Amino acid sequence: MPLFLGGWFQWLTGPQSTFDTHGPVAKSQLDVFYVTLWVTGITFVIVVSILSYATLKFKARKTDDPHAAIPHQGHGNPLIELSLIGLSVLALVFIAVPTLKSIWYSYDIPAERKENAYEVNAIGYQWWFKFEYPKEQIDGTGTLVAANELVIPAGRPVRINLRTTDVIHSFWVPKLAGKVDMIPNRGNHLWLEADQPGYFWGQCAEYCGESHAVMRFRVIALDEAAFATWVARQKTPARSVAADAPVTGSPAAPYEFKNPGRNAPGWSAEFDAAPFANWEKQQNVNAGENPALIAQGRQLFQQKTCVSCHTVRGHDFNGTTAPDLTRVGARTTIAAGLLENTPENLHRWIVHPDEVKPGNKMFVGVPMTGGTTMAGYINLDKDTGKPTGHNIVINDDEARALVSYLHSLK
Amino acid sequence: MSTHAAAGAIDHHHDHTTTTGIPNKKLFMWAFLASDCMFFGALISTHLIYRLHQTPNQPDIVGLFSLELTSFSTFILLMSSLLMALAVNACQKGHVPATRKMLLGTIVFGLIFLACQVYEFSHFVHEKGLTLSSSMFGSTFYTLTGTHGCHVAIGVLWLVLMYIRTFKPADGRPWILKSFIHLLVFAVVTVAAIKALLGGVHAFQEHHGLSGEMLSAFVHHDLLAIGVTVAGLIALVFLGRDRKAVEFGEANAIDVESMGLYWHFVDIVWIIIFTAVYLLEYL
Amino acid sequence: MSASSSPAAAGHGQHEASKFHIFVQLAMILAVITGVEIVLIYIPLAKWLIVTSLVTLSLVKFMLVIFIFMHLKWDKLFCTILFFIGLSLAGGTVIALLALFATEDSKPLTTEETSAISYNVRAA
Amino acid sequence: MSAHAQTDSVGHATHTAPPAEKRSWLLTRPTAKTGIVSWLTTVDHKKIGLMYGISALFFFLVGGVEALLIRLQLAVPNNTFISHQLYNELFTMHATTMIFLAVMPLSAAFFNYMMPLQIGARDVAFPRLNGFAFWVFLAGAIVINVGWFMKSGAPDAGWFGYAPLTSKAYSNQFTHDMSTDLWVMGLQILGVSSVVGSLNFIVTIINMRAPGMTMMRLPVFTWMTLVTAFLIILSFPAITIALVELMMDRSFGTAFFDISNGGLPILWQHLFWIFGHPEVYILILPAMGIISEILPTFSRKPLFGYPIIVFSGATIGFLGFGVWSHHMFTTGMGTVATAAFSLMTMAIAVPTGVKIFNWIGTLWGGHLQMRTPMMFALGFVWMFMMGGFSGVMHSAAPADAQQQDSYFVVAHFHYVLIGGSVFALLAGIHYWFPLIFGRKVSEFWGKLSFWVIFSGFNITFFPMHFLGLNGMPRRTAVYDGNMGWNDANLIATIGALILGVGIAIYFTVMIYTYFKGEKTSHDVWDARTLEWAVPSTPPPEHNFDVIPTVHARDAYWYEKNHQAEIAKEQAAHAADEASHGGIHMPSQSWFPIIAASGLLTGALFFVNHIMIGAIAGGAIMFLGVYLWASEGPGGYHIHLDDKNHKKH
Ligand code: HEA
Ligand code: HEA
Ligand code: HEC
Ligand code: CUA
Ligand SMILES: [Cu+2]
Repeated sequence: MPLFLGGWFQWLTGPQSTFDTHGPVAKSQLDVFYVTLWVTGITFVIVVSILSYATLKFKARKTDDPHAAIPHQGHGNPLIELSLIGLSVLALVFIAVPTLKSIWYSYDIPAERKENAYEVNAIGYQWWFKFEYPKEQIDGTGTLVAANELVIPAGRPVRINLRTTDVIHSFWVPKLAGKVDMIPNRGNHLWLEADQPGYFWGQCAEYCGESHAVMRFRVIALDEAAFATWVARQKTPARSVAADAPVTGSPAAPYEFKNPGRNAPGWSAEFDAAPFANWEKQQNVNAGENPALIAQGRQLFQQKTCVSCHTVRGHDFNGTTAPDLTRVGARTTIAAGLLENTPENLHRWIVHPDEVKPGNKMFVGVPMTGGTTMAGYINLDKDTGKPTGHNIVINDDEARALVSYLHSLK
Repeated sequence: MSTHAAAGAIDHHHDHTTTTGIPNKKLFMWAFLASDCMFFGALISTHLIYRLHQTPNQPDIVGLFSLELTSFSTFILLMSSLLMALAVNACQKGHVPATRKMLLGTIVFGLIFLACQVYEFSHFVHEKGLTLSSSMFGSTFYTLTGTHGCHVAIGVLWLVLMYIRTFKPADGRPWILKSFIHLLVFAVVTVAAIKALLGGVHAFQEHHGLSGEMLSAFVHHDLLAIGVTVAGLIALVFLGRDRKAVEFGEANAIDVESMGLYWHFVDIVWIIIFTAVYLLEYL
Repeated sequence: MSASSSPAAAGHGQHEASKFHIFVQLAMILAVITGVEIVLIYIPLAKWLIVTSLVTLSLVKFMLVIFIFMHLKWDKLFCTILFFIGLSLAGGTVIALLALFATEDSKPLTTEETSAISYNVRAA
Repeated sequence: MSAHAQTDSVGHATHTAPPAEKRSWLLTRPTAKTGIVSWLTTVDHKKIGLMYGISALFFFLVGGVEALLIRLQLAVPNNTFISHQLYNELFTMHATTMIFLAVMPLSAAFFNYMMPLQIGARDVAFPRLNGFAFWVFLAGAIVINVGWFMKSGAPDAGWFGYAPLTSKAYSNQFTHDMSTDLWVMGLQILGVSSVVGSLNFIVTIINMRAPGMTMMRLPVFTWMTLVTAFLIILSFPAITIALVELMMDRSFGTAFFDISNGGLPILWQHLFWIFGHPEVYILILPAMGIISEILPTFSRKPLFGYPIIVFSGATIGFLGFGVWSHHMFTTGMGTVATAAFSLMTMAIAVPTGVKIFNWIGTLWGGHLQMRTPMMFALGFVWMFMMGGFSGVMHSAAPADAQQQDSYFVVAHFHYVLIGGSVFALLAGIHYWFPLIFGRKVSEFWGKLSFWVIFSGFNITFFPMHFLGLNGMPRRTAVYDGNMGWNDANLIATIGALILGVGIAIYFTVMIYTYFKGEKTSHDVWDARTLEWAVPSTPPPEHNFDVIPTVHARDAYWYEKNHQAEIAKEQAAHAADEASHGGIHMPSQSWFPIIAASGLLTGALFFVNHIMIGAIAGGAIMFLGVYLWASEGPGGYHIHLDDKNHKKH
């Protein structure tokens, strides 16, 4: 076992550990868990001790003689039985009381703190999350929208309205709060609060189809000032780099892409070491941008019909069926929390989304009300589900341009 | 160890020698009905839940219903229950001919009920535009009442089989083919009669009442159905005039009785549906 | 009358004849109750009152049928118990479901609320 | 009271045999006692039980192989051994197979084989219906699994198939796909089988008991059979309706779970779990029954607190109908509903605890014989208790908000399902093997398989508690390597392989024993209940030469201690029976399997949208039932004196 001992600590403190709570809701739920753990643990130790004692004490030594002395044929003892029932009930009362308290506590923000609460909407899609900020209205466009990374103020209760457009998903950020499902036609909500600024892992926790396993997201909690800055920044249109510069010739290639294996991890150890700092770094404009390449990417974004699904606010790209990309460059992840947002990964994603996330709607198209489909990378035969042709093929040069463009969107 | 085939009906270890004194078949049926309660409970819950929530495209429900028709078919079902009870009664006394009559009566009432339902459904679909998919109400209404209708239909089939069985000859002559013909005639008559009946109702409505005109239109339009019905009825009478000794008797009362339990249960389910699905809408 | 098929009825020979009448009378009573129900819905009384009486009347009909037409009254008690296990569980489940769906948390979203997010809901 | 005293009130009118019958060939009853026909037409509860058992064990291996594939995929992070799609099919089919095609039918195998013996009956109340239930089960199993061999693949919506993922729009949108239809259809058919079988068991237990076998003398296994049968007939209708509604949505355009028409997917969850929770008790109660037989036998002591064990079993069954929403704590039910279901769920720990305590009470002061069945039984008590405790942790709704749909749940239910149900069933196989086959499994190999299974099981599933609490969601085909889940997953996979080896040893030993095992005297274990009172092992077709008369709770134990008295009584009854025409046995029949094959045909055509075929299937089924009714119950008599086969 020494092989594993080093990792033992990790067994309880992973990025989605429910033991390592960072907010009052998760804390209250953990406390209830500890109560259940203690009560059942003690009961277990007692019962198992008696069981073992009985097993060892009354074990027949001569197994091969079935007709050894026959024990007393006792039938039971009502007094013992009743008192054990009484004890079990008592043990359960110990669990029930904190359970009830926490049910009410975790259901909604305490009345005295409602004033101060912040509100967001989280909407589940197969297989990504959209976040709306109803409190932040942008002139001319409406509600501020983000995708896959939810930024919230720390130290403030946040009420999250949970909605879905297709099937059932579930919103789960273990360090901040237990999960609540997003169910069609149902107005669910949840509340959570991050005690401190931080970076938290989340995951869809209800089986929602082929790529359920890779439907993830992040929550970033910022202190009041940073949050205000972030919001102000978000409200502005997308960043333009040399938008008017004419594109001439073949642009220089800043990135070298190798084809990673399908099972290559989507994250790096450096990132893991300081995720929050990395998020902050990601907000800054990249050094050494190539305006020509970016401009070409912007054009390709139109030509390759990315625009039919994606919005880049301010660049006249207003598709609504896919993650908003207005600040995609400032996110730490792409493809719904799956890959770290590096040029290599972005390349991997936009060239072969299906290899990263099988069945994803960017690849096979987004079904629309009325039975039509917004075409994705390929077309599928309605009868057999077999691919019948490609709409979008992106070669390495185009990918470079697109990556440059998307990464400039901070 | 020797074995010898014993004659068909001996089943003393299976029906009468029971620990509780309750015949196995009766116990089976009551247990099944307990289970069926959950079945209809789930269906009725579905209907009521969707009725208590607003759903899109909901039709004008009261405008849809015809209380006269539904009360009529409720009444019919109640009467069929009476006849069923009497059939059991007659069979327990060993009166096979009386049993047959009561069974036939039950069958006829059951069929009238089904015809009413067919009429109601086709009326809703064609005139009121309520279909399975037009609204949630359509889905739950048709599924609930349709499932009940299926229960009635199965009941009628069972009754018919029981009726035919009362003719099984006592002397052990092969009979299976004849029974099958009997069944076929029943099936044909049923379909033809329902068609003729619906045609009659249609003509009645078209021509606003009973009149010469209406009759001629009816006969003209549904001649085939009427003809087949009449011919089939004659065949049934003929088939039913078998006076030879039959195997059926008191011993089969338990079969009739358990069938009766099923039939009455279907009836009480309708009592609930009548209140929960129809009457409550009028408030 | 023979007891051979219905042991529970054994020894009730003299009542057999009158069962016919019981059945017929019951049918009449049921018809009358149904009539009353139909009239009831048109009477301008408080809604809860009418609903309660409709439910009660249906229950009365229900019980009359199972106890008389279906012989429970004359059969072994066990049949009644057996059926009532199913009936009460089913009744309880229906009531629990209706209650669960009646709570505020179970109110479905209003049309505006859904349409705000429904632009890519597939038409089923 | 003799068996025939009871018949008095029902008269003997039917005993006057009608004239010798002339039957058309169609209605001639098959009489083969060996060979394939004897199996296809059997109405013998023992043969049917064996067929259930063998099919269930086959499907257990299938489900186990599916589980091993799942574990191999999860052995390392970001594995590409299996695609997401296949993985989803695997866990759906693994669960469906294990629950509906392995554990339930294995319990049904014991119900069939043991229950009539335990109550001293010659067969179940409706022998042909019993055969029908088995063939329908097989039809359902085929329908569910046939997807593996078709282009559309196996069902992939999870074993509880939450709407609207099962709607046409999200599963199998393509016309050629029908895996979800297969799932819907297969489960409906399995429901028919279970309900029909259970009705039969209910009638049998209530009506076919040997003289003197009062309800409070029934062996606990029979009691649990009864409670389970009630759970089945009362819970399956809920899922049947849910499936019917889903089928209507998929095939006839209704809107039950269609969101744009106001459908409420949450309704599916309610209907499913109204069935689903009682279902988990359907899986565990038979197991508890088996344990309640084994522990007294090997402690050589009566069950401690028999009445309260019986009563708590019934209470568990009853309470089981009031807790379904504990699977829905995260669906936003609101505070009051959540609290109510939370408390109700905790309440179930009490009657379950009662059982545990009484089992320990049974051991106390006993003379414990550590034979293989006893090892598995003790393993059950430990492991089930652990699973029960994690169940109680789930029942605290706030804690469950962090556990639901995580590997903590996976750990919980495998502890109760494997540590519970499967351990008990494996114990039962060992325990009754000598009765069924007249041979005994070697103690060494039996114990070895127990220890390998026991350790493999714990190595697999104990780490999953940590995985869950460390945030690993279930039903995920891949996970990242930076989440702290790698070690535990690898250990679990190694454990699963060890478990697989254990199971392989277990089955190899069983098969070896069947052919070459040591022959045993009958009543090897010095057992207590009536099934061991059969005249020979394996038991003869007619079970008992003379229907036993029961004088005490552990009927056979009593018999063994009052031999003279019993012998006299039996002689009298034997004479009585002989004067009555001998031992009456039900005739075999072709029609149960014919009717079931109609159902299978119809179902397969229906999911392929070939309505003509569906109707044809229905017609075959109708014909089967029609001829079934026409051939009458039949029956023949066995006269024991003709062959001195009787044991004195
Ligand atoms: C054999 C099947 C079986 C059994 C017996 C149980 C038994 C119990 N189960 Fe389990 N359960 C499942 C099979 C089973 N379960 C399955 C398959 C699922 C998952 C379904 C899915 O999602 O796929 C599930 C899921 C499940 C959930 C939902 C989790 C979630 O998805 O969020 C919950 C929540 O309350 C729960 C609770 C319980 C409880 C309280 C018991 C109790 O009955 C346990 C009682 C036993 C004991 C407590 C131990 C002995 C008692 C004592 C020694 C007395 C003293 C004890 C105390 C005072 C505490 N179970
Ligand atoms: C009675 C029920 C039962 C049983 C017995 C099992 C047995 C096992 N289960 Fe099961 N499991 C469920 C019921 C059950 N499971 C359910 C209900 C789910 C939820 C599904 C869902 O989410 O929808 C689930 C889900 C589930 C998961 C989670 C999947 C996920 O959420 O992504 C996992 C993962 O490890 C798993 C593993 C196992 C393992 C390793 C076994 C082992 O115990 C298996 C042991 C058996 C063997 C190892 C077979 C050995 C066979 C051989 C050696 C023979 C080889 C022979 C030939 C090739 C001829 N199961
Ligand atoms: C058919 C609609 C569609 C088209 C066309 C489309 N996308 Fe997407 N895109 C999606 C969807 C849906 C997702 C979310 C996929 C997921 O995570 O499951 C997505 C995700 C992304 C993401 C990751 C966003 C995030 O925050 O995780 C990027 C980047 C992206 N698309 C870029 C592009 C580019 C570049 C193109 C054109 C070459 C393009 N998309 C074309 C639908 C589309
Ligand atoms: Cu969304 Cu799982
Ligand atoms: Cu449960």
